[in-house]
Amino acid sequence: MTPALKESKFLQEGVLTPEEFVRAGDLLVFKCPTWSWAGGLPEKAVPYLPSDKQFLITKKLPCRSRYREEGAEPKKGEMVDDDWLAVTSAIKDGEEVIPDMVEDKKEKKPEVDDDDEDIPDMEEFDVEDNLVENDPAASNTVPNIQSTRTYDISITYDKYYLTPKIWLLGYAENGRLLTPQEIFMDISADHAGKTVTVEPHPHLGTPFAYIHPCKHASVMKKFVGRIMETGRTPEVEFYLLLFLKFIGIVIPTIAYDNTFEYGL
Amino acid sequence: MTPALKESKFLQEGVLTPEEFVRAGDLLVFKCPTWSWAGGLPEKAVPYLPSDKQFLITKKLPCRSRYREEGAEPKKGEMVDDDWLAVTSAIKDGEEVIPDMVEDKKEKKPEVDDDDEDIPDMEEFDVEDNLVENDPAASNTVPNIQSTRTYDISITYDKYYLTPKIWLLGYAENGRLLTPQEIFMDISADHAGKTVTVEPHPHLGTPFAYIHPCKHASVMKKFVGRIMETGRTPEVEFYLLLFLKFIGIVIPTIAYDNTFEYGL
Amino acid sequence: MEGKNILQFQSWVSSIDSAFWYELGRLKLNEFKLDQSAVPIHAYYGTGYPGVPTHLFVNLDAFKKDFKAPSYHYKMPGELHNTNTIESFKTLDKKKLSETISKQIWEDIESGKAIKDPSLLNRFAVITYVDLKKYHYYYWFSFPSIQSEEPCISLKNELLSDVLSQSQIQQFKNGLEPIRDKEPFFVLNLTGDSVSVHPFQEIETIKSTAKELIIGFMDPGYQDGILGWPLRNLLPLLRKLGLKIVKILSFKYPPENSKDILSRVFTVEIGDYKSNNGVPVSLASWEKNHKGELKPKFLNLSNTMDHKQLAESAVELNLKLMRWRVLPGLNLERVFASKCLLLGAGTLGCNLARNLLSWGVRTITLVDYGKVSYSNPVRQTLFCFEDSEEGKPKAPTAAQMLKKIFPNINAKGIEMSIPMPGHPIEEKNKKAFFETLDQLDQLISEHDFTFLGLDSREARWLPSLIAASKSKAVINVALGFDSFVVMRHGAPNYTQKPSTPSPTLGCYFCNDIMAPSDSMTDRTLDQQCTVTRPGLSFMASAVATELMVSILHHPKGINAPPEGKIDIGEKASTELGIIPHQIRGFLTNFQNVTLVGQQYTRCVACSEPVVSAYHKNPHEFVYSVCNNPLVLEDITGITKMK
Amino acid sequence: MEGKNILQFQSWVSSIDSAFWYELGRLKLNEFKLDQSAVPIHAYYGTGYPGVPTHLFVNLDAFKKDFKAPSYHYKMPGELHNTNTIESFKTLDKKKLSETISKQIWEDIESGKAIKDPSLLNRFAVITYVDLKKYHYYYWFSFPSIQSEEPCISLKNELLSDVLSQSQIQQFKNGLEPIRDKEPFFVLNLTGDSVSVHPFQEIETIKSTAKELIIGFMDPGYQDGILGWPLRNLLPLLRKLGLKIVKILSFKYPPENSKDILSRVFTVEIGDYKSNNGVPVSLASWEKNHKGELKPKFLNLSNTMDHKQLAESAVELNLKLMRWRVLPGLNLERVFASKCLLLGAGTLGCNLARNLLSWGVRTITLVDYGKVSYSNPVRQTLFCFEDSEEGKPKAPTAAQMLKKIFPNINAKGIEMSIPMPGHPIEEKNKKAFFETLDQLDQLISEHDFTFLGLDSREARWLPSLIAASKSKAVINVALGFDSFVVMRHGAPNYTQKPSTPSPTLGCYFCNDIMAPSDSMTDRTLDQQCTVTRPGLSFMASAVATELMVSILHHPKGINAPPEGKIDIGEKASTELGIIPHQIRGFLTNFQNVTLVGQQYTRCVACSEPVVSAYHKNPHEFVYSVCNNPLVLEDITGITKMK
Ligand SMILES: [Zn+2]
Ligand SMILES: [Zn+2]
Repeated sequence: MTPALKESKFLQEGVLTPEEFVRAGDLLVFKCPTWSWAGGLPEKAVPYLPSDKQFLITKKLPCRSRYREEGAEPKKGEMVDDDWLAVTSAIKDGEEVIPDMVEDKKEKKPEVDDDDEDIPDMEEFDVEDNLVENDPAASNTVPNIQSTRTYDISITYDKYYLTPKIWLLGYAENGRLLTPQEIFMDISADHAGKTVTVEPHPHLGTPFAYIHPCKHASVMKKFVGRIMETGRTPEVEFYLLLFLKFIGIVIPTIAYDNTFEYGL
Repeated sequence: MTPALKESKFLQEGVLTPEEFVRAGDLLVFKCPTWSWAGGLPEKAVPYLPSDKQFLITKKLPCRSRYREEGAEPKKGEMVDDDWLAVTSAIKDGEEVIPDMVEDKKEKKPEVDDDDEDIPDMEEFDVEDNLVENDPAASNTVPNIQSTRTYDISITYDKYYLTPKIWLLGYAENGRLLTPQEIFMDISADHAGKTVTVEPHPHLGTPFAYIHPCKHASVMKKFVGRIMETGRTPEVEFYLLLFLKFIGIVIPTIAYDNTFEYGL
Repeated sequence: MEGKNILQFQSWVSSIDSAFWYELGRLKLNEFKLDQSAVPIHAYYGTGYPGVPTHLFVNLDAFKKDFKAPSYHYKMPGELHNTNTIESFKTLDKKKLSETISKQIWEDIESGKAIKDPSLLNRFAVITYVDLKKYHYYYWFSFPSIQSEEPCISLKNELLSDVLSQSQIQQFKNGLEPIRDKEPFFVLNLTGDSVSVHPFQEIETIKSTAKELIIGFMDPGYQDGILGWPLRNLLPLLRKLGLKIVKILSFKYPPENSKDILSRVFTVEIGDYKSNNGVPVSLASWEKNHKGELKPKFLNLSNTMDHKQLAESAVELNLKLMRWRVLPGLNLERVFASKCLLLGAGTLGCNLARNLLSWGVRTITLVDYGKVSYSNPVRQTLFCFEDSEEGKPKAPTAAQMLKKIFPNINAKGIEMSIPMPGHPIEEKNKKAFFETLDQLDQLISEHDFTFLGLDSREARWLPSLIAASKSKAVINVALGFDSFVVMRHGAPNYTQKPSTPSPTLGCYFCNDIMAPSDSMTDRTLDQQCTVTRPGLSFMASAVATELMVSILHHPKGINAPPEGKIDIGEKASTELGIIPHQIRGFLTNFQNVTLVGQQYTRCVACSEPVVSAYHKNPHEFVYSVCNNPLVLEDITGITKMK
Repeated sequence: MEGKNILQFQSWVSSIDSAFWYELGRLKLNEFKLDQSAVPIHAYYGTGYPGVPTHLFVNLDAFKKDFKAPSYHYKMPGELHNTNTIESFKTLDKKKLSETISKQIWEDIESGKAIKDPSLLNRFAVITYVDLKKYHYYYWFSFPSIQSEEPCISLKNELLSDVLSQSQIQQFKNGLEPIRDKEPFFVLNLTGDSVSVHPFQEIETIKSTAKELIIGFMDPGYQDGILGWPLRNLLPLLRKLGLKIVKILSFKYPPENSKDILSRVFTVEIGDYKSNNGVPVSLASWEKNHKGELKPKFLNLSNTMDHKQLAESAVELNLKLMRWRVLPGLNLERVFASKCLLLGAGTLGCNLARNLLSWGVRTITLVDYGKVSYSNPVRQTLFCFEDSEEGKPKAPTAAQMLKKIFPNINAKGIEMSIPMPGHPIEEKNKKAFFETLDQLDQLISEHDFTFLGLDSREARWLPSLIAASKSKAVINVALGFDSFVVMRHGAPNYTQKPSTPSPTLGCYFCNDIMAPSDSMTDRTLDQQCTVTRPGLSFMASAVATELMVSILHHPKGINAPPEGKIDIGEKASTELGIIPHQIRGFLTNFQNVTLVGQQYTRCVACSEPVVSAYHKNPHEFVYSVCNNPLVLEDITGITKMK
C-alpha cells in the first residue's frame, strides 16, 4: 500500500504494477523517442492502464544479420555479452540446454517467394510514363538499410506475470511479413522456438510473435541484484530500460535501440 | 457355425442371432396376429434383418390399471406371479431393492391438462349440423375400453446384447401420448425408472420408452433353465413368446396378449 | 343370444402413428406445399379380441403407392385432404366429401368392381390440418356407408361351433389358412358335411352352385353381438347379388382355443337399397372424439419432441444403472442436487466440470477472468479452436459448452478476477473490488462445494478463507509437473458456541507459514505456464469429483474423519470407499498416496484470527491483505515467531 | 563537409501497420462500400537516427478525425483513394491527383494558412486496392512537392556544435523542450549569445525583429547530408516570406550525448518558385518500391491470417515449455509423430483422444460402429447433444470434433464393427467380413500404438491377435465399476528366427483359459451398460496416454522390461518415470497398483499357435473363430487340458 512496498516488489521480485509500468514507459518514451505509447483498438483497452498508454511500440528497427543462417548450426552464445549470458544461463542453473535440432530442420528455406513476379496482377503494370520525373533533389539511392529485415517491437503489460511482455513483428526486405520460422532465425538459439510463439497482439488484434513472460520477473530480479551489488539501487522507472537489455540477449540481432544506456 | 451351436447359445446364454430373431418373430406373428412385422423407415433399416421384418409391433393394447397410483406407495410384488418374481429376484441374488423414493416424489401429477378445453382453436368449433345423422346401426356406446390408457409395444433386435429390446408408446385416455413419468406408473416398482428410458425408436424415429436389455439374456437363460428342469427343451422359435412372459413382470398392467401361453 | 334386432356396427376408432405425422409434415414441406388436393392413403385393421379394441390404424407407410398391410391385417383405401389453415379445415364441405366417397363405393358395387377388390367397400376420407411449428395435429375421419331403406336385421346369432361340427370347423380352418393373410372377405361353401373356403372374388360362381353358403369377414369388432364396420358396405353388395337373408361369419382370433372361440355366425336380413339417380342414400359417419362428441381429434406431439427431456432421462438411466446393478445405497439424488462452484475455468475447471456433468450434477458455476487463447483448447476440454480465434471469455464459453453437451444443465459462467494478496488495489477501483468480494462471498454461500482449480497459490487464498468462514466444503486441486494433489479443506465451525472448535482438517495453506504473495517462486503445485504433464488434470479432476461423491455418502459429509490405507477385509466408511483428507498422485511411478494434515492454528487462510478479521470487516480486511500480504503474518502471529 | 551542392531530400519509405489494413477492410465493408471518394487520413513520422530509417508510418488511428501522432512524432495530412477494382487502381489519373494536392499546398502557402499549420505542407495522397478475400493489399503513395526553377543549393553544412556555443546549445535544448512534442518546425532567434526557440507560427514576428534566425525542423532523414522530405515544401514558404539564403537546422535525436550529436545546420540558397496561373510547377513524387521501381507496393497478409498455423505454434510452445523448464530429455517430436489407433470411440476412446491431443499427437484414427445416443455426450467427451439428436456415427463425429478443437490434427473416424468370436458371420456377409478384416489388419500396421477402448472382452480379441502377429504396441484399457486396468501388451516377435522367442509380457487374454465368446458373463472389466463410476475413464485414459509417452522414452520402447514399485532414491528407467506392465486403479481407496503378468504359451490371443494360424490364413481362421470360438481352445490345446 505504501510506495515503499511497491518499490520493494520491483527490487525483490522483479515485477511491477500497472502504474509503475506507465511510469517506466513514460521514461522510455522520453529517453528514446523511437518508442511511443499507443492506445490500440478501443474495444481491447484494459481498464488498469490509461486509454492512450495501453502499450509501447517502436517500428521498423533494422535487423542486420541472421542469428542463424538457414541450415547452419546455431551460433551459441555468439554476439552475446558474457555478463548477460551469465544471467540467462542462471535460469537453468547450469543445465545444458539441448539444441533443438528438429526445430533446426524445420527451418528450411521459407516457401514464400520473395521475387516480385508473384505479386498478382502487377506483371502488366507498366511504369506510367507521365509519372517518371527528373528530380535531382530526391535522393535516389535505395539505401542499404532497406535491404535488411526490420522489426516492429511492442511492449504490453502482462497482468498475470506482473511484467512487461514483448511482441515482435518482422518484415522481410520487401516489406512482406516474416513467418514465425523466419523470426526464429533472428533469435538466440537458447530461446528460439522455446520462448517465442505467435498470437494476436492484445491491443492491435494482428498476429505478433511474443516472448513468453514466465521468466521475465526472475531474470529482472537477478539483474536488479547485480546492480545492487555495485551499491546502486535502481528506480522502478528504469525497469523498461533494463528490461530491453535483457531482451537484447534473446534477440541479439535487432538494433532496437542504441541510446538507452546513457541514462543508467 | 453349426445349427447346434446356435441353439446352444439360446439355451446356454439366453441370446439369439438375427436369423433366430426372425424365426421367433414369425412364430409370434403367426400365433398372435395382433403382432405384426414392420419395415419402418427405409433409411433406418439394418442389413442383418429382412427389410420388411425389421421389428415387431402391436398396437393399442389397453392398460386397465395403474401399477402405482399417483402419490401412492409402490405396491411391491403385487400382481406378479410368484414364480416369475423368483426369476427376476434372482437378478439381484436376494439383495433388497431400495425403493426409489425420490423417483416417487417426482411422479407428481403430470402437468398435462387432459381437459379438452386446451385443444387450441377448437372451442369455437361447433358441431356442424349437417353432419349429425341418425344411424341406428352404428354402435354409439363409447366403449369402456376407450377410457383406459393404451400402449403400442414394439420389439427390435439389439445387436449388442443379442437379445430382443422392447419399446413402449403410451396413450392417455384421450389419445394424447403419455410422458415418461406417466409410463412409469404402469411399470413394476422394481423396474420403473431403473430400466426404462426414452429414446427414438430405431426404425420409426419417434420417441418410445424402452426397457434396458442388459439383463434380458441372463433372465432368459434362467427361464430356459427352469423349463429344462421340467424335462422339456424349448426351441429358439419360442424365444419371443417366453420373452413376453418376462416382460409381463416388468409391465404387469398391460394386457398385452392373452393368447401366448397356448403354444408352450 | 338370439332375437330380431337391428344389426349394429362398431364405429371405427382411428389410431394414427406419430411416425405418420412426421411423414405428413415432411410431405407437406417438400411435396404438397400449398396444394390441398386429395392424396390417396391407406389404413388397415386386424381382427378383434375381447376387450382389445382393434383400431383402424394409419402408419408411416400410409402414403406408399404399393401399400401392404402387415400380416393378418387388411387394408382400406382412403383419401387425405390436408388443409393449409385451421379455417379451411373448419369450412371444408365435409358433407359433400363423404357423399362423393359413398358414390364411388356405390359405383364399385354397381359395376362389380367391388367384387374383384372388396377393400374398395371400405373407402374412407380423412381431413387434416398440421401446425408444423407447434407439432399440433387436427384430424377427422369419415367412414361413409350406404344406407338401406329399412335397417338390416340380425335374425340369429350363434357361436360358430353351434353352426359347424368339429370336423367342419377343422375343414374351415384348413381352408382359411392359405388366404387368411390376404382376404378380409371370404365365402364358405357348405355341401353336406364338407366345408370349403374361397376368396370373396369367387362369390358369383359359388352362389350359383352352392347349396348353402356363409359369407365370412375378418371382424375387427371387440364387443359381442356388435359387428365390425367393414361388413356394413358388403351388405348392399350382397343384396345386389340377390341375397336377402344371409349367414355372416364374424371371424375373430384366436380360433384354436375352443374356450376362446369368438367367431359367431349371424343370420342377417338385408334391407333394400335405393339409388337416387346413381347417388345412394349415404351416411357420412364422421368419427367421434373420445368424449363421444362430433368433433375432430387433436394431437399435440410437442412434448415427445422435447429431445432435451429425452436426453435427461437417458442420462439418468445410465447413472441409475449403477444403483440398480451394483450399489443400492448410491444416493444419486444428493449428487444431482449438489451445487458446484468451480473457481478457474482452465485445464482443471473444464475437466472438473466434465466430471461433474458425467455424475449428473445439475448446477455448475464457473468463474474465470481469462479469454480462450490458441493453446487452450487442446487441454481445456470445453473449448474449441473457434473460441480461441475469437478470444472468447473462458467462464461463459465453458458454461455454454456444458449446455451444448447437456442442454438441461444449469451452468453459469462468471467473469471475475479473484482478488489476490500482493496484487494491490488502486484507490479508484475500490468500489468495484468490494463488489467482486461480495459476489464471491455470495457464490460460495450459494453452492455446496467450491472447487479450487486456480492457477496460482495466492488466488486460492480468498476462496479458502471465505469457505472457512462459512464452514463450506472446499475441494482443492493443484498440479505439479508430474504430480497432483487433491484435498478437501477442513470446514471449521467458528460460529458455533463455545468458540473452542474441535480441531479440523487442514486447508491448502495450513502447511505454510508464509503469506501467499510470492507468485513467482511458489508455483510448484500450481500451474506454471501449464508446465504439467497433460494427463494430470484428467486424473486430478476425476479424483476430486469422485472424492466429492464419496463425501456425499458419508453421514458427516465434508467433516468425515480422514481415512488412509485400509487393510484387506477392513470396511471403508462409505459404500463407495474411503474418504481421505489428501490424495497425492505421482506419474513417475503411477502411485497415489493418501495423507492427513491437521489444521494449523496460525494458518493464514483458515485459522480463527483470520476468519474473525474477515467476519469483522470483510471489505477492508481483504483490501488490506491484497495491498500488503504481511498483514496476515501479523494477524496470525507468524511475524512474532520469525 | 562544405560545398555548393544541390540540396538533396531523402524520399519517404512508407510503412503501414497491418492493423491499418484490417481497419480499412472494415470501413470498406461497412462504410465506404463502393464509394471511391477521397477519405482524409493521417500519417506520421519521427526524427532520424543514424542507420535507423524513420519511415512514414500509417497506423490504425489514421482514419480518426482527431488524429494525434504518438509522442515525439509528427502528423501529415493526406487523402486516401481506395479503388474498387485493380483496374481502377491502375487507371486512376495519378498525375492529376498529385497536381491537385500540389495546388492545395501552393494555395496554403499563398494564403498563409501553411504558416498557422505547417503540417499542411506535407499533404500526401495514397491510392489503395484491397482484395479482402485474399488479404492482398496494393498501395501507392505520392508526396507532391513544389518545384523551384533552379535547384536549391546547400551552401554550407555544419554540426550544430560548430554553429552554436555550448551555452547556446543548452538554451536551445531548454527552449525546445516545451514544444518538441508538438511542432515539426520551429524558429531559433539568435540575439548575441542568447538563443530562444519559437513555434514556426511566430516566424513573421520574429523575422521582422530578429538579428539572426535559424529555421529548425524535425528531420526524419537518417543519412548524413541528406535532408528529410518535410523540409522540401517549407522552402517555397520561406521564399515567399522573403528569405533567400537561410540557415536550416536539421534536428535529430539524441541531442544529449555530444558524441552522437547529429543535428546539423545547413545554409541553403532557396531557388525561385513560379506559379502558372496559380498552378505551381509540381513534382508528383510517387514512392518507389523496395527494388527502386516506380510501381505500387504490395502486401500479402494471408499467411498471418492463418490462425490454424498460429494455434499450432501456440500448442507446441506450451508443450515445449516442459522440455525447456523441467525435462530437457523430453522427446516431444517422437510423441508428436506417434500414430495412434483408437479402437472404440466411446467413453474411453473420446478421453484417450483428448489426452493424446493434449500431448501433441498429430495422427489419431478412431474406429467405432455405434451412433451417438442421448446418454453419451455427458461421458463421451467428443460429442454434443446435437450429435445425439441426429444419431451421428461416433467415429467420424469424434474425429470431426478433434479437428474443431485443433484444426491441424490428422484425425480420421472409421465406421467399423470389429469381428468378434461368437458373433457368427452369415455366408452372404463373408466378403464384407473379409474386407473388414483386411482393413483392421492394415490400420494396425499403419499405426504405432493401438489403444483398446472397446466395450466388451471379445471385441478386444482380434486386435490383440493382429497386433501380436505384427509385434505392434497395444495399450489396453478396461473399466470395472470402481476400478480400471491399463496394460501394455507384450509384443512377441514371431517373425524373427530362430522362432523360439524370448518370453514377453502377457496380453489381456493371457490370464484366461477361456475363448472370448461369452459376452454376457465376463464384463467385469469391460463396460457393462456403462455401469462404471464416471471418473474412471478420465483416470484410465490419462494413465494409458502417460504410459505411452513414458514408453516412447525408453530405448526398448514397448519391449521395456516391466517396472513396479521403486524405492526412494532408486532411479526409474526413463526420465519420465517407470514403465509398468499393468496399472490397476481402485476408487474405493484411491490407490493404484502395478502388476506384471508374463505371456501364457496357450493364450487364445497372442500365443504362437494362434498367431501362426492367423498368419497362415487370416480370413478363414478369423471366420472360423467368429462362428465357433471353441476353435481357439482346440488350437491352443486348452481343450485337452479341460
Ligand atoms: Zn488452513
Ligand atoms: Zn496373450
